[in-house]
Amino acid sequence: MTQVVQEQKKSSETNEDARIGVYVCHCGLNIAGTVNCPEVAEFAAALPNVVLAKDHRYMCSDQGQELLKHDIRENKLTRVVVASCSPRLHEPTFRQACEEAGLNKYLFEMANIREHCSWVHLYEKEEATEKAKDLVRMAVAKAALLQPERENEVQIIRKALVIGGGVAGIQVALDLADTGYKVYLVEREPSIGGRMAQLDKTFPTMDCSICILAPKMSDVGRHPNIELLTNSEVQEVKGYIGNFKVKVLKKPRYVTDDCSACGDCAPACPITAPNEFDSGLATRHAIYTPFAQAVPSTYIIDRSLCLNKENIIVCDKCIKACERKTIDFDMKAEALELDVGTIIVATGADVYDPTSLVNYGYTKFPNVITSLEFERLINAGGPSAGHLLRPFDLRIPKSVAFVQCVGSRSERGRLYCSNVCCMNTIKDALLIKEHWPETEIYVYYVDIRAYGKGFEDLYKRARKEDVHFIRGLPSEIWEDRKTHHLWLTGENTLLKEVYKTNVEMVILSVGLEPRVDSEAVQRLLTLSKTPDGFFMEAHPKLRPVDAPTGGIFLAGCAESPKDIKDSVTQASAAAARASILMAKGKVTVEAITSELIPDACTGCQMCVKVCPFNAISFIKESKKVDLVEAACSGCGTCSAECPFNAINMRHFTDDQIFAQIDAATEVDADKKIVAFCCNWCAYAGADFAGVSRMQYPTNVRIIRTMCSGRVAPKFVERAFARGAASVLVAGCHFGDCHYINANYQTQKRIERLWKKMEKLGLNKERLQLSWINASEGEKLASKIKEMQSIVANVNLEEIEASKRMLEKA
Amino acid sequence: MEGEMVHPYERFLRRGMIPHIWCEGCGNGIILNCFAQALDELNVDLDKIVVVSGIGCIGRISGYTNTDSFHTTHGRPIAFATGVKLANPELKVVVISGDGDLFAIGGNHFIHAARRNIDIQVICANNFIYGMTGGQYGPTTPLDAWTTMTPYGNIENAFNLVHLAAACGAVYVARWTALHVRRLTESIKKALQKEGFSFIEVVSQCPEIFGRYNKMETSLKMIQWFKQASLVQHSLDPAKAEITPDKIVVGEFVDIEKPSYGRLLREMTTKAKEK
Amino acid sequence: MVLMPARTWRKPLDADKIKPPKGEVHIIMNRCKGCGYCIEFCPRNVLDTSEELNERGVHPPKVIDENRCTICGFCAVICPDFAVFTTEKHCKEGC
Amino acid sequence: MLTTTEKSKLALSGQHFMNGDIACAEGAIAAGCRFFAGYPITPATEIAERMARRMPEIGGICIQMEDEIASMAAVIGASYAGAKAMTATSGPGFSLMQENIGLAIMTETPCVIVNIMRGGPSTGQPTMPGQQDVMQARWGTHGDYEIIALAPSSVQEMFDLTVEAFNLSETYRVPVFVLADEIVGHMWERVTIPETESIHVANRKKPTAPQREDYAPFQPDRDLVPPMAIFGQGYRFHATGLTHDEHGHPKTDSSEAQTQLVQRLCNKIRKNREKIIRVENVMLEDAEVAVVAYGIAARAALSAVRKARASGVKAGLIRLVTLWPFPDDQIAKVVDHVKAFVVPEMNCGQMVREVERAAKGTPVAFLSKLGEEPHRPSEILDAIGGVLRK
Repeated sequence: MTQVVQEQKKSSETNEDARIGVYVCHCGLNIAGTVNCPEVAEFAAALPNVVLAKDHRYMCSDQGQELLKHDIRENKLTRVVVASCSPRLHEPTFRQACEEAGLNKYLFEMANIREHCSWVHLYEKEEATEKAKDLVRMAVAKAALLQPERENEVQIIRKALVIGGGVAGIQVALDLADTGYKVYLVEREPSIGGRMAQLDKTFPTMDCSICILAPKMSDVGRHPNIELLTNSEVQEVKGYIGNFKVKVLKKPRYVTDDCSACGDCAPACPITAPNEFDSGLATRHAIYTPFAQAVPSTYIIDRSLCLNKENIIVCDKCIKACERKTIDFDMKAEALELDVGTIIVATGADVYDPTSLVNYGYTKFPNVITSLEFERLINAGGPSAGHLLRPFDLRIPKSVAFVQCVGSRSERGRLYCSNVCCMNTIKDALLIKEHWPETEIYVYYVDIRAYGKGFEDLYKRARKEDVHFIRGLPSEIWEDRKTHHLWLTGENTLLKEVYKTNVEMVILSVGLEPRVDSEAVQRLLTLSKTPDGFFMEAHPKLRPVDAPTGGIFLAGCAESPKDIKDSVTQASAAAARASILMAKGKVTVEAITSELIPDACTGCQMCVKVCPFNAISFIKESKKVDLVEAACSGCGTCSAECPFNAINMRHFTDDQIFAQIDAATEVDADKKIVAFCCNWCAYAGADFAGVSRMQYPTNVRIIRTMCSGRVAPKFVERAFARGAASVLVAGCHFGDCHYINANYQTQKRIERLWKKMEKLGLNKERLQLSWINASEGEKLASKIKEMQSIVANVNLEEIEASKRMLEKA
Repeated sequence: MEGEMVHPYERFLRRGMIPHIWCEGCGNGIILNCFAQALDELNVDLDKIVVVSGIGCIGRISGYTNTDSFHTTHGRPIAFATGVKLANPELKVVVISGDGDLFAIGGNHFIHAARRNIDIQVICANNFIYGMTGGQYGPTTPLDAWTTMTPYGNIENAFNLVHLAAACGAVYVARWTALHVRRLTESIKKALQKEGFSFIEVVSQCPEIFGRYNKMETSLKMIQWFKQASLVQHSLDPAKAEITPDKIVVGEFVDIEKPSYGRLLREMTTKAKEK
Repeated sequence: MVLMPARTWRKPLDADKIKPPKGEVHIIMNRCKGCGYCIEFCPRNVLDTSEELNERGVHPPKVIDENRCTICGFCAVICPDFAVFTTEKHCKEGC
Repeated sequence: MLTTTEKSKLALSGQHFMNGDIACAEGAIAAGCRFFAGYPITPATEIAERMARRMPEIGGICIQMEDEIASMAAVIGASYAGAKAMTATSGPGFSLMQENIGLAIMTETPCVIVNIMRGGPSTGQPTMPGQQDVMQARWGTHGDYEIIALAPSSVQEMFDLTVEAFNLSETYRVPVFVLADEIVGHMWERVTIPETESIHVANRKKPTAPQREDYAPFQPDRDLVPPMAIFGQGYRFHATGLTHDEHGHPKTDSSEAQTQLVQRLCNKIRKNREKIIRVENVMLEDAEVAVVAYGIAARAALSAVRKARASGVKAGLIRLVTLWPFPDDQIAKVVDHVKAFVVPEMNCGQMVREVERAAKGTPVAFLSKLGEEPHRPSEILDAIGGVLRK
């Protein structure tokens, strides 16, 4: 460990009381493998206000933190900069260290030289090192201007909302309720139970799915702490961690709770339709209960099928059939308002619909079924009373073929592995063998993934029972017109030979995919998605069940395809995470809010118009605005909008950001891209690019703001005035904005700037605007690449011109 | 589809009286139909039920029900029914009559029978007009409506019948349109099983007269109006149960328990006998 | 959770066992006054106006698709003239 | 079922001192009346009040309706439900009742209407006597018809004739009027109420038809009176104020039906007039002057006739007990030996026209009296003298 201590050289532009310590982290070889850390430390030491600069193997390690604390005490450091990974990962760690050493945590700043540097410039060591220096220079510049802040505490309502009543939702609800918290479990369907209720047996233990689920379901129904809201949908979520206001629409069942589920009504109902629960293989009536063990057991009327429209009762068969007089066609939907402290998203997944894979002939050939249809067929409580009947002639097939990865791991479906299909097929194959040992079973696969506890044994058993596993999916399936048997052809990639097999039934082992309406849920809760479309966790390793938004957690297949065991595990984890918050009863929220400077305010009310949280209002008497900091979420768009610098954005002040810009453009400005990235999407996207080692040019300097709405035109102008070749402003997609709609202001401002640049005769191309979400690292990388041509094309005259024109601004 | 088959409600209809005299699409036929269905479903002893009606189109209904029945003078069915019910409490006495009969000429009898809580069921076919006399305005004719007596539009305010009935102390008050046949039947059943004075208003279409005068020339147009305008609001304050061109509030507004006049009379009589 | 794609294409295995009741519509031609309520409000569009005139000179309803009738019986209760009613068809072959 | 003590309350057999209204009420009860509906009006109110006390004792019903229209309607309803029913009123109320009296006539409803006559027209003199409603009783409601009206002239008769009124109405299915005047109504006298057994009570004819299908509610027997079924017996019949056939089905467009029905309604009274009519003749056999009187006037007439005889004048009295149908024959019978008739009435001349019609040219002297004071015997005596002097 080299150490460079430099005698503090006073200079005019330095901040008197700023005594900054800089620590450059090697992160093993993650950084040091590319960036010359000692050199960076040396460079840092020479920066204004820096009283000491060190490099260290692992700053996040205990020694690292101890070192930091020690120095703060010994050298009376008043500011600390750590150059290592993303603040989104370790800022909390170092902030805590500072606090422990008696330094206000807002006097800490981070330079992201891993995700934004070493990992994305693996092969350009010098440039990466230079960039690292710049990043540190920027951090130090900002650090010098940091102010201590006081965080205020918010109470946490000790109630939780669980969205989705599948096995994950059920587990979360029970765990939280047992812990003693009030839980609202919102389920869109008439009954809880979800996918698991549809399954026959579970792998690898082969126990009956509903048998183990039903008791949990009824526990939910009975639990004094759980308010079960089935046939209900979340319509609006407002508020913030610990204090969510949730609007739930409880749709009418048209059957009152007095229903004893005697079932007299259903046979009386003249309208029938395929039962969704049985994958359409069994019939239900317009008045029905989805399945025997449904919770609540109360029947429900499907008004879309029922003959009775509007308020005219045309058919009263069910009314007549119901002895307890529980049918009420006048039931109205209820709009409920819930106050909860935490929200757990357990909305589950959809099953891939293979119809589009025409070569497999699903919906064309009756005897080609999906694995979910199979579950209902083999289930004793199912439409065929457990007899595996092929749909065409209701005969028990003598031979069946399973086709794996249907809709998974393929350009023609979903790119990812759906995780459960292999084991599910093995389980199904064994079930068939158990009932009809003579059946010939072929499994066409790409890889068999039997990674879990007890999985391999099950796989072995299947092989022992001589289930034929053939590597290589069929290229086509077609039907024999006479027998309605099916032909499969493809290549056995192990034997390198073409197969042509004839079986009596084919089971397509379909994958899982995000809910069709996951978009809606995402908007509702301002969640992020990973490229596969499932909801993104706050950190893939360290915060796997937290959503990026405080107070919201993920459980089950909503986060990614997983089997029952994993869903339950994750559910309990989510419950634990939520409990921690609620047990504390309060949480401190970042002091990053805006503050009004009344003397500067002219009462123009520009800020009032742009504040997404109505935190600012105009006071007639004073002819000035009033800013309620408690209501402020800290996007900073007001500050960006204010023409009179009357609103100061804490921890992201104009001066601090100007300082970062100046630092970023101190050397070779004309080769550089200054990028403003919002904390939640674009900056996270850049992190994601780093984690995924997506390479892109080194000439970009990213400045983090909480929201792209914080980016004031003057920042962009300053960058150009400082001679930057190009500027990128990047934020969340519309609708994803963590501050409701602040990014619409970004759009407006950039458009204004483009107009201005045109007026001034500047090439507006040099200013780029891009919407990049947390999972779009690829998009960010390619954006930077694409901008290279812009950088290349700006000549010095142009840069000088813009300097001249924009300096005054 | 062979026509010879006997209509299931034939047994509730007086032999030789059907087809009735009412016009095509008239709501009265539907009310008769619902009444028959209610008797069928409750399986009432037809020998123990008396249907009393007044004057007007619907007044003929007592002639069509296969029960003891009486077609009284204009406005007097409730007073007559009071006599019947008191003289023989075993009998179920149902008054079915029109808005003019029950609330104009007969208004006095209605309010007092309701006040006394006489144990009878009153079903009012409200067609907003005097149909049989050719379309004069009545106590329920909406403001501005055209009738032969209001050639410049009606300037009288209409009664809100359910509000009136509730205010007078009826123990059961409901309003349906002639399109809400199932609910009407249910209400009739409820009323028949209830002790005390119950009132059911049936907003009923008179296409021939009211409809033609007021831009609803066909029975279908009138009943479509019911479909579009009707709004079910159970237990709403009957004062708010309005009937306007675009809103007909229907539902059950009152359903309370209160000793009937008959019960109190019997109690008083026993006391008197002991003396 | 949406349990299956909204589009259901498969014929339920028990489709032959659980059959909606089949109705038989009876029209008493000469009672009909032609209001058309039964035709208008039949939830299954079983009825339509016939071309022929009855004794009263109106067009009574005619059955256009009896198989759709579920015997909800609304035609019977909405008919002001007791001219139409339904009964359950007792299934012989082919229904 | 009534207990013996309750039975004993039915007819208060024995000697009583009561007024005409009370006697009327007791007569009704003795005749089997179990339903009274009325509306307060002087001078008939005491009847209602008596009923209010007595009916509950004997398991009958007494209700005060919202007006006389309702009272009359309720009475008809009660009668169809099988009860013997009555209402009592005076002029103004009697006018209101005319509508449903017509209904009672048309639907052949047995019922009794008591009118304690007071001074009219309109509100007139509520506490003063009158005999001004006798023609209204005959022609008060619209259309053609025959009714029966009785005129008691003593408190005892208030009892007796009320019983009689019920018997007639039950027998002929027709509303029967008891036309008393304020004096008879309010006068206190001794009344003898006979033993229950010895009070003759007639009841309406019951249908003989074995079952509903054979029963036609308005199919008359030979006496032109149809047997009467009552509600709840299973006959499920229909009655209407419209012109109807023997089944009670409306017949609004057949003149034949109209003729048949209205003729019969009249004839069932006309053809039975002998059985119905009652007059009291005093010293009439050789009378040269016959005083024809009813109600309170008949009392003065009787003493006038006695006084005349005492002074040797051959005077006699025809007291009309039945006003309607009018006893033409009883008048006609005496014209051969009677030189003149004297008719005292507390009106401006109503029954006198009937007497003139029946007298076939024999001179008729009319004595009118209005207001508080009834005729004095001397006035009638002078009149007798007057007609003889001519």
